[in-house]
Amino acid sequence: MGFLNSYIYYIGAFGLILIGLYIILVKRNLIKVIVGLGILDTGVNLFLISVGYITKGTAPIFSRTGIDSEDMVDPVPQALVLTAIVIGVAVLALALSLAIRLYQHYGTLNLRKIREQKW
Amino acid sequence: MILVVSFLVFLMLVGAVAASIFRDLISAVIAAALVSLIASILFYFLQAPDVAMAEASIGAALTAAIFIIAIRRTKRYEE
Amino acid sequence: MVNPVLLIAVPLGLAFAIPLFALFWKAAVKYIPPAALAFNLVISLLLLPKVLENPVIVSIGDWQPPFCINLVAGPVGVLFSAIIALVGLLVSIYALDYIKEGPTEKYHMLYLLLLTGATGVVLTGDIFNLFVFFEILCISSYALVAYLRERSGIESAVKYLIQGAVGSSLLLIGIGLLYGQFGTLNMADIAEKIASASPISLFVPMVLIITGLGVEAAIFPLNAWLPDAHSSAPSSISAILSGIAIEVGLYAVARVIFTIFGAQSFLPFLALLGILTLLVGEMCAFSQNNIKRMLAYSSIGQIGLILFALAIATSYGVTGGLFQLVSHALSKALLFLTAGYMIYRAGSMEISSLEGVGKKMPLTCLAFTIGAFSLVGLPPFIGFPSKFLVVQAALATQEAIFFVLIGLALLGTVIEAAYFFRVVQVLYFKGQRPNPGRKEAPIIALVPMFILTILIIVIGIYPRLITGVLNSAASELLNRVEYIRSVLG
Amino acid sequence: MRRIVSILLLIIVAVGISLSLAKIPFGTPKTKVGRHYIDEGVKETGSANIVTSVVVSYRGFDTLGEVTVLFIAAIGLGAVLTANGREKMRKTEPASLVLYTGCRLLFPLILIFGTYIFIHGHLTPGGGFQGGAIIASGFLLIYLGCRERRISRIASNLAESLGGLLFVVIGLLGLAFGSYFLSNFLPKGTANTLFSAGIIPIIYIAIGFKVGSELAGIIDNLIEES
Repeated sequence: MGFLNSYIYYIGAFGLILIGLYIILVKRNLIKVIVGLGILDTGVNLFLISVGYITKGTAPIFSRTGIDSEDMVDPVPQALVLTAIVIGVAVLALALSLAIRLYQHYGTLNLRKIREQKW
Repeated sequence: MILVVSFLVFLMLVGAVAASIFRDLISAVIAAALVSLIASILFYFLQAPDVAMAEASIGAALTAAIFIIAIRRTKRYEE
Repeated sequence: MVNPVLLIAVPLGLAFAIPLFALFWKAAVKYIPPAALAFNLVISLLLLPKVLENPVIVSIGDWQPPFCINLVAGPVGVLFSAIIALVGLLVSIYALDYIKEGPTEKYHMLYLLLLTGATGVVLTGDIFNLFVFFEILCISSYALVAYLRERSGIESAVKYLIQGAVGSSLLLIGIGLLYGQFGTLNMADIAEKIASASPISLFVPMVLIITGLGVEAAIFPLNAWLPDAHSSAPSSISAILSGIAIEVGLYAVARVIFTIFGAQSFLPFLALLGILTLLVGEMCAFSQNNIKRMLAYSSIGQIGLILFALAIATSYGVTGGLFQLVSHALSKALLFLTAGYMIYRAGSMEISSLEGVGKKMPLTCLAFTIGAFSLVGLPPFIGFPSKFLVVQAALATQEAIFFVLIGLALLGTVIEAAYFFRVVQVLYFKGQRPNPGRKEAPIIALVPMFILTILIIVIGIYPRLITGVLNSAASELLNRVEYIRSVLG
Repeated sequence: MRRIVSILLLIIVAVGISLSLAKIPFGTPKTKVGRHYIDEGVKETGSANIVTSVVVSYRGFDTLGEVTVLFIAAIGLGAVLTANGREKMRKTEPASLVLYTGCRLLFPLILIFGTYIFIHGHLTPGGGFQGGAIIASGFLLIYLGCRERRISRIASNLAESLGGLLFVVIGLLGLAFGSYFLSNFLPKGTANTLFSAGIIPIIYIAIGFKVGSELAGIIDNLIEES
C-alpha cells in the first residue's frame, strides 16, 4: 500500500508516456500516431502536476479566509500545465489538418506507403 | 481513496492500450478521450481544479471533436 | 534606455495586427514583416554597445528574478537577435516578390511569428519560457514548410511535425525533472543550485533536454526531417530554416550545456557527435542531384562543424564556433535565395537542368558562386577566417582527439569543395545552348542578395569588425559564474 | 524488427527516468518559487486564485507565448486547408427539429457560462483558456446542430486580432507606467471581490475572446469541405 501511495501517479504518468511513445514509434497510420502524441502529452502533464503535489494538500485558491497556506500545493506546475495543454491542442490541430491534406494527395494515411522522399 | 485512484490509473492505462489496439480510428479516439477524462479527474484529486477544467474541456471534448471531424474527412479504418 | 522586451513585443503586436490590416488595406500586409524586422535590427544595434560592457537584465512584471521571467540581453542574445533581424529583414524583402501564390497574408504572419519566436529563444532567461518560444518557432515552421500544399511539402511537414512534437515532449519531461529537483525555472537559479546535486540525477534531464532541442538543431541521429523539410519549403523559408532556425537550436543546446549544466565531461562526446554530423551531411550532400537537397545536407555538415567548435570549449573554440555560425547564416541564406530564382527560371531542381544558367542570370549566379566559395572557406570571403579560427582552436588544445577530429573535419571540407565546384561548373561551363536570352531575377530580389554578398566580402576582409562582439559572446557562454551573478545580483 | 528496437528504446527511457525520479519523492514539498507565490501572491497581485496570478502575472510572458502558439496553429491550419480552387461545400442533411431547437436554446447559455468562467478567473478555478474552450464548444454545437449557420469569418478574425493586441498593448502600457513589461499598473483592490487584481481580469478577458475565437476558427476550418 505504501508503494501505491507514493508511486501510483508516477506509474500512471509514465505508463501514458511509454504507451504514447510506443504508438508513435510502431504504428503506421498517421491518425493513430497523432492519437499517440495526444496520449504522450497527457502523460507529461500528469507527471508535471504530480511533481507539485503535497500530501493532504489543498488547491492554491484563497476562496475563503482562514485557509492554511502551509498545506497548499505548488501553483507553478499547474500554470505550466495550462500552457502545455494549449500548446498540445495547437500541435494536434495542425497535425490533423496536415493529415487531411496528405490523404487528399495520396489517398492513404499509411506512413510506410508514403515514401516519395528518402528519409 | 488510494484504491479509487489506483483503479482510475488502471482504467486510464487500459484506455491508452485500447487506443493503441483498436483498428477503428473512431474507437481509438474515444479511448484516448477516456484517457483525457480520467486524467482530468486525477488532476482534480491532485488539487489542481484549474488544470482539471482545462483538460476536460480542451483535452477531452474539443480534441476528440477535431479528431472525429478529421477522421470523417479521411478514412475510418486503419489498414 | 532601450528595453530589450521591445524586440519581442513589437513584432508580436504587429503580427497580431495583420488580420486587421488585411481587412482594411490588404496591399500593406506584406510590408509589415520588413518594417518590424528593420525596427528589431535598429534596436539590437542600439543595444549592442551597451551590452558589451554589462548585460542588460529586464524582468517581465514587477518582480525580481527568480520570481518572474527575465530577459537576459547579454552579448550572445543581442548578437543573435541582430543576426535574426538582419537575415530576416533581407529575406522578407526578397519575399515581397517571391511569394505570390496562396494565402499570402498568412505567410507573412507566420514568417514574422517564426522570427519572433527565434528572438524570444535567444533572449529569455527562463527555461520554460525557452520551451514556449521554441514551440512558437517550431510550429510556425511546420506550417510554413507545408505552405505550398504540394505532395512533398505536406509529407515532409508531417515528418517534421511528428519528430518535433516528440522532441518537445521530451524537453518538457526534462524541464519537469529539473523543476522537481530544484523548485525553480530560472536558468541562472538552476545553474547556481546544480553544483549541489548528484551527477546521476542530472544526467537524465540533461539527455532529455538535449535530445529535445537537438531535433531542431539537427544533431546527427535526430536530423532525418531536415533534408526533406528544407528542400520542399519555399526557398525564402528554406533560407530562414537553414540560416536561423537551426542556429537558434544550436544556441539553445550551447546555453543548456554551458550555462545550466556546466557539463565539462560531456563535451568530448559532443565533439564526436559534431564530426559525425559533419561527415554524414557532407557525404549525403555529395551524392545529391537536387540542388536544394544538396544545400540542406550541406547545412547539416556545417552544423556539425559549429557543434564541434563549440564543444572545444576554450575561448578560441567558442569564438570560432560563433563566427562559423554567423558565416553559415549569411552564406546559406544567400545560397538559398539565389537558388530560389535559379530554380524558378530553370523550372526544375535538378542540378543538371541548371546548365547555362550562368549566362542567363549572371548576377544571381555570381552571388551563388560567392556564397558557395564562402561556405567552402576560400579567402577573401567570410568563411575563410571563421574556418581558420576553428582549425586554430582545435590545434591549440594540444589534445590528440581534437587533432584527429579536425583532420576529419578538413576531409569534410574537401568533399564540400568538390560538390560546390561541380555545381559552379555546371552553371558556367556546361551546356552550349544557343539561347543566352538574359532574364535576371527581379531587382527587389537582387537587393538582398547584393547586401548579403557585400557583408560576406567585407567581413571576410576585415574580420575584426565582429570578432570583438564574438569574443565577449564567447566569454559570456563560458563564464557561468558571471552569468549567475549578473542575473541574480 | 522495428517493434523490438522500439521496445528496447522504451526500456532505456523507462530505466533512465525511474533513476532520476528517486530524487523527486511524491507528495513532499520541494519548491522555493512556489512557496513565495503562495505566501506573497495575494498581497502582490490581489488575485485570490494563486494559479491565475502565476499564469497571468508572474509568468505572464509564457501566457503571451501560449496564445501566440494557438494563433499560429489557427493560421497555419487555415493556410494548409485553404482551397486551391473554388470547390463546393458538401450538402449535408438538416438536423432534426429537436436537435436544432436544443442547440439554439443551449448556445446562449453556454456562451454565458464561458464568459462567467473567464471573468471570474481570478476568484474561482477557471480562466481565459477554460472559458474560451467552453465558448468554442458552444460554436461546435452550433456547427453540428444548425448546419447552415456559420460564424462570420471577419468577426472571428477581429476578435482574435483585438484580443491579442489588447494583451500586447496592456503589456506595453505596463512598460510605460510601471517600467516593466506586463507590470500591474491598475489598483489592485481587495482580494476576493470581482473588481480586484488590476490588469489580471482584463488580460483574462482578452485571452478568453482570443482562445474562444481561435478554437472556433480551427473547428470551422476543419469542418468546411475544401
